[in-house]
Amino acid sequence: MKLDLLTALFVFMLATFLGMDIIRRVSRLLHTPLMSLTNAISSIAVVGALMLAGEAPDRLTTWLGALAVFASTTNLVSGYLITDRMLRMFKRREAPKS
Amino acid sequence: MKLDLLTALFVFMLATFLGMDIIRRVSRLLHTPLMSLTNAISSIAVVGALMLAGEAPDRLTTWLGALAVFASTTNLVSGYLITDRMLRMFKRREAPKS
Amino acid sequence: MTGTVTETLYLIAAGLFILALRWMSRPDTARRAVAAAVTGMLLAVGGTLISPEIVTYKWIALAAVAGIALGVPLARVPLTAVPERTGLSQAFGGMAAGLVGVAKYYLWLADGQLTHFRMAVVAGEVILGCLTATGGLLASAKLAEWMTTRPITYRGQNIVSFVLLVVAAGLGVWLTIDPTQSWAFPIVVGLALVFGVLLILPIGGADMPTVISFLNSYAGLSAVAMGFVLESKLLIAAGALDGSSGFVLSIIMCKAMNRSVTNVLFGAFGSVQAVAKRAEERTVKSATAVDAAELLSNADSVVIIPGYGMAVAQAQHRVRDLYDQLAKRGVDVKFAVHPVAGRMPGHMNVLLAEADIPYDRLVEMDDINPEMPHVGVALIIGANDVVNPAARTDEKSPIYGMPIIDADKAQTVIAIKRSMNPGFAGIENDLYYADNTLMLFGDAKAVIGDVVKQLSGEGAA
Amino acid sequence: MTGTVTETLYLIAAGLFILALRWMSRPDTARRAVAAAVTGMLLAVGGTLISPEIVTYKWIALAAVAGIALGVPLARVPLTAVPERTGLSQAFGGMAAGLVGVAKYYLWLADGQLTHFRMAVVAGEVILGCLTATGGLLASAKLAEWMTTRPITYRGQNIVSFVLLVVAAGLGVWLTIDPTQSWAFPIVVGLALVFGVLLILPIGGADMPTVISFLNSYAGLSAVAMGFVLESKLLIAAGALDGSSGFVLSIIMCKAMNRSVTNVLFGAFGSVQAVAKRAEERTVKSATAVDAAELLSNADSVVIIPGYGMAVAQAQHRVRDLYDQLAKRGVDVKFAVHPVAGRMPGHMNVLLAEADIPYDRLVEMDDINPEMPHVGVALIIGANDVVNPAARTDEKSPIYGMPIIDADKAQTVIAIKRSMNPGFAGIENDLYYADNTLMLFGDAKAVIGDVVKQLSGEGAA
Ligand SMILES: NC(=O)c1ccc[n+]([C@@H]2O[C@H](COP(=O)([O-])OP(=O)(O)OC[C@H]3O[C@@H](n4cnc5c(N)ncnc54)[C@H](OP(=O)(O)O)[C@@H]3O)[C@@H](O)[C@H]2O)c1
Ligand SMILES: NC(=O)c1ccc[n+]([C@@H]2O[C@H](COP(=O)([O-])OP(=O)(O)OC[C@H]3O[C@@H](n4cnc5c(N)ncnc54)[C@H](OP(=O)(O)O)[C@@H]3O)[C@@H](O)[C@H]2O)c1
Repeated sequence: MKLDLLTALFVFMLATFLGMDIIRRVSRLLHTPLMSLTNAISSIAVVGALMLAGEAPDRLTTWLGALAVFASTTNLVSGYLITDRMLRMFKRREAPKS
Repeated sequence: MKLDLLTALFVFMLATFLGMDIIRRVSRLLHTPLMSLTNAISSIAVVGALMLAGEAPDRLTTWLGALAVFASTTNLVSGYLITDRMLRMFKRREAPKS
Repeated sequence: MTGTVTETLYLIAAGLFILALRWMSRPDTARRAVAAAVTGMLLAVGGTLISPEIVTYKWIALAAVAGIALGVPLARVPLTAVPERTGLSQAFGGMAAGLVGVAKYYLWLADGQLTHFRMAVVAGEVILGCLTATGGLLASAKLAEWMTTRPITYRGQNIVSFVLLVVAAGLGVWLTIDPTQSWAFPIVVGLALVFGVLLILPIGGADMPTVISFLNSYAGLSAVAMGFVLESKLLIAAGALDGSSGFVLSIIMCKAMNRSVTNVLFGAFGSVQAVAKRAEERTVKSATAVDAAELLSNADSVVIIPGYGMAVAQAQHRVRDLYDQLAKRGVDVKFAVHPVAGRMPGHMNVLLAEADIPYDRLVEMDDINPEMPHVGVALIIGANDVVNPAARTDEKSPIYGMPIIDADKAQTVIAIKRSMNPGFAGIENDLYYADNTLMLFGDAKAVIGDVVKQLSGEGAA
Repeated sequence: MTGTVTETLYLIAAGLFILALRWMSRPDTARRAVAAAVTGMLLAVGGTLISPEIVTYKWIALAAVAGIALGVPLARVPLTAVPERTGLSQAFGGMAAGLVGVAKYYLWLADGQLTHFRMAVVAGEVILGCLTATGGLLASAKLAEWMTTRPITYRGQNIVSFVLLVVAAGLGVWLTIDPTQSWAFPIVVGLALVFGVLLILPIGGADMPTVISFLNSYAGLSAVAMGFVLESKLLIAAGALDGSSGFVLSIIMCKAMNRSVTNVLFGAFGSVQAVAKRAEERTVKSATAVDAAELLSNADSVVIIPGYGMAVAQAQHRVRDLYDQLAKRGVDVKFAVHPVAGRMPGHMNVLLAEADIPYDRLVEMDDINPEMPHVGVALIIGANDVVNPAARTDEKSPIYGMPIIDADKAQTVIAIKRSMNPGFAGIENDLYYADNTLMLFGDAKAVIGDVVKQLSGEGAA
């Protein structure tokens, strides 16, 4: 499944427009968790790192790959956990009162 | 530039989400011209029809292609012209008054 | 299939289409939207024409000239005919997709290149294209009233249509498994054409606007299917934009009518027998053009509520005259446009815009309703269901729950219609029997003409 | 590079990411957003792990365990440390992209597969990744106040940075033309790393929030570049979503500060020398916690305006106690959150949410301003620029034109801060000298604690 440059650009363009349109609608209330969520999503880079560390063609590549896996996993784990933690705090009203 | 199925689906998915997000924001005022504009845009089918009519591998294909070119060109021309005609009517205020 | 230059032009074209839709969201950027879309189209067509596979321009030129010859007059139809033009254009879009699909099928069949995958996408393209073609034509005919706008129904209709679709799809699947069974292909085409007709027959004239949006969605999907067949990202992207926009529009309309999508498509709702009989028994206050002119010119504020009847009577220019007369007298005139008033989404806005009524005078339902109790006169022109208070109060009413314009809350209501006949939903409207309502019977165009004459002083002569 | 199953999983993952962002737009669907994004991530990782190219899981497992070991504690930081965590996470994202780029470069170089195209995208990936890595680290350090938050500037700074970037890009272009010049590659890496530092050095602490959004955008773009290198649609799509969202957020913030993007990135605005000298000469009304408690409990309505100082003092839980005390007395308490108050976009909202303040009590600037003249007490907690009326009136002021919360229009203003020192913009605030303003000096957390003690009756003991 080779991806030619123009198709890649096509995907890039569509996703960029989409991102802009979606984000513009996000309530200001949620800008901080939004940022940590998009951050976590961009840790999808882990996919590329996994291939490198797993194909293991030579020592250098394996090491660089493993380091990249480490960096992205950190991002991924902390990004999702903290987003969820923040969102759990947003409550419309407290149960006891009103 | 072959396009494999999954890439095609990728493009389809992105464009569908994008279309939904954009249209939801369109002012109700403009729903009719919006419909004629999207209609005109979908006359992009002319591109496929042109290839058929121009490659002319055999009589049947050429004829079907030419018919398709005719249908899409009609769409294209009338769609853009009428959209523009409608939009020209939308005026915020009249120049003389207020 | 095409070179790098062509593909680059296609990429730019897709970007321009997206920008066009984005710019379409506000009236002040909308004109730019058309320019962007046209540029995109020109680039795409140009990119195609320069590709080396094209060996002859003869047929292209001929077909294009014919297309322009038909397209230009089609763009000049009166604006009341926009709905039927839209239906026609969807039919043409579906037709183009269907034709390309058929041509590709026979081409690949002859070359022995008809893989399973290709057969599957061609079948999809042909079915979608053909049903859109006949469906669009029929919808257009109903909207133009070239045929009855009543729902044409018979027992077991939904089952027949469904079976037909299943057979067509089944044959498509079979062809995919064994693409050499070429005898089945014309049958698929035929069934799809028939299915398009059956899909539209049971739908009544007043539901056509929603159907038109759905057909928009089908036309877009046909283009997508063509994109899969021709392996073109541009077709897929542009088609998907069209397809999703049609879908979102239909959903918006269904919500504004408080009906479900399935109810619109398969419900054959609003049959005529539902008309209530007791209409004559209650008293109605009838007024003359002179009374109306008097009331309107003495009001502080007037809200005009146009409906389907104004579109049918093509009364928009008279309405404009009325607006001028009242504005001259210092009356604050606004237009309250219900989302499903008229014959297609946003149609009232275009008609009023055609009559040069500035669009900042058009107020959406949600914004005008809180103001209604302070309004002097609500002038209803050929609207009925969209101002029926039963939607708010009568749980048994078929329109219960549909958001309406609260005309009944205005100090005085003047309603222009030809008779006491009900509107699309076939139910009575208590508003017309209310104490503060005056009926002004007659054709909207004629009646408003009379009122304007009174106001301009001609009537007195 | 990968099989059909993997590609299908990638497609679904991309769809889930899009849904996640859409659901993130409202608090009531936001939790679902995280679930969707996590599912997408698991599918993508799973799809990668099953692909046949992967021959050993040893290093992967090791690195993943280490990543989890660091990631879990990083997610447990106090919420006031969210900005620096974000910076760190961007640094890690950039690092991953940079490392993959470097590895791919040497791999292709050894195999002789380094085409011009590949070299170009690898250069792009490495430059973007490396500058994001060091930039993110530095931003994080500034936000955590591990180093001075003052802008570090020197003459000709912008020129030096610019030359550096041009040299790096130029070397990248040269490598693209002649990919065998492998000595230049480490230099590109080094220059990109240095450039990341230079980019952040001149930016002051209070501008960091905007910079953090920009870095988000760069981190996304690094992922896009990695997608181009690895020919992965998923990486391109997910990266582009991240990239564009960071960009849109930065624009939103710049607009809320009425500053241009270039001014934030290259302006080194708000230097300390701008502090006005005449501060001491004017009279200020100072109040005690007792006075404040009295005023607040007697007011009909109180609007609390939190700012950077509340975040620094970590006073949100005390603010919550205050809210409870006042609500118990029937006072209508609202929170007016300025978009650029706090240390990153939306940060005030998260802090207040952390203290369990229901989010429907948080009102946006545009909604609260029309109400301000009817408000009894405006309680400003560690905010300054966002309530400075000079933004409305003084054309010469550096913040002129920035939208502010109209605290000055409230009947009484109580402002909590430690001194008469100015805020980020380094300018005096006339509001604090106004007749209806009472200053309550001290650390926000301590002062509010005192007020709460008064209200709860403990203070009297
Ligand atoms: N717009 C859309 O997109 C859309 C889509 C689907 C369904 N619908 C449905 O269509 C209906 C639209 O509501 P509506 O209030 O606009 O229309 P309506 O309820 O159908 O009422 C239209 C009224 O106009 C009067 N009329 C017809 N011709 C006239 C003429 N020449 N001069 C004066 N009056 C005339 C009719 O009464 P007389 O016969 O007594 O004159 C009729 O009562 C709703 O029920 C809606 O759910 C609309
Ligand atoms: N939030 C963002 O995303 C963002 C991004 C870029 C720029 N900015 C800029 O940052 C500024 C934000 O405005 P702002 O009103 O929130 O903050 P500000 O104008 O910087 O003022 C903060 C005030 O808090 C006080 N303070 C500091 N520590 C305190 C403590 N422990 N207890 C009590 N008070 C304390 C300070 O006065 P004392 O020293 O006298 O106590 C200071 O005057 C704006 O100029 C904005 O343009 C914000």
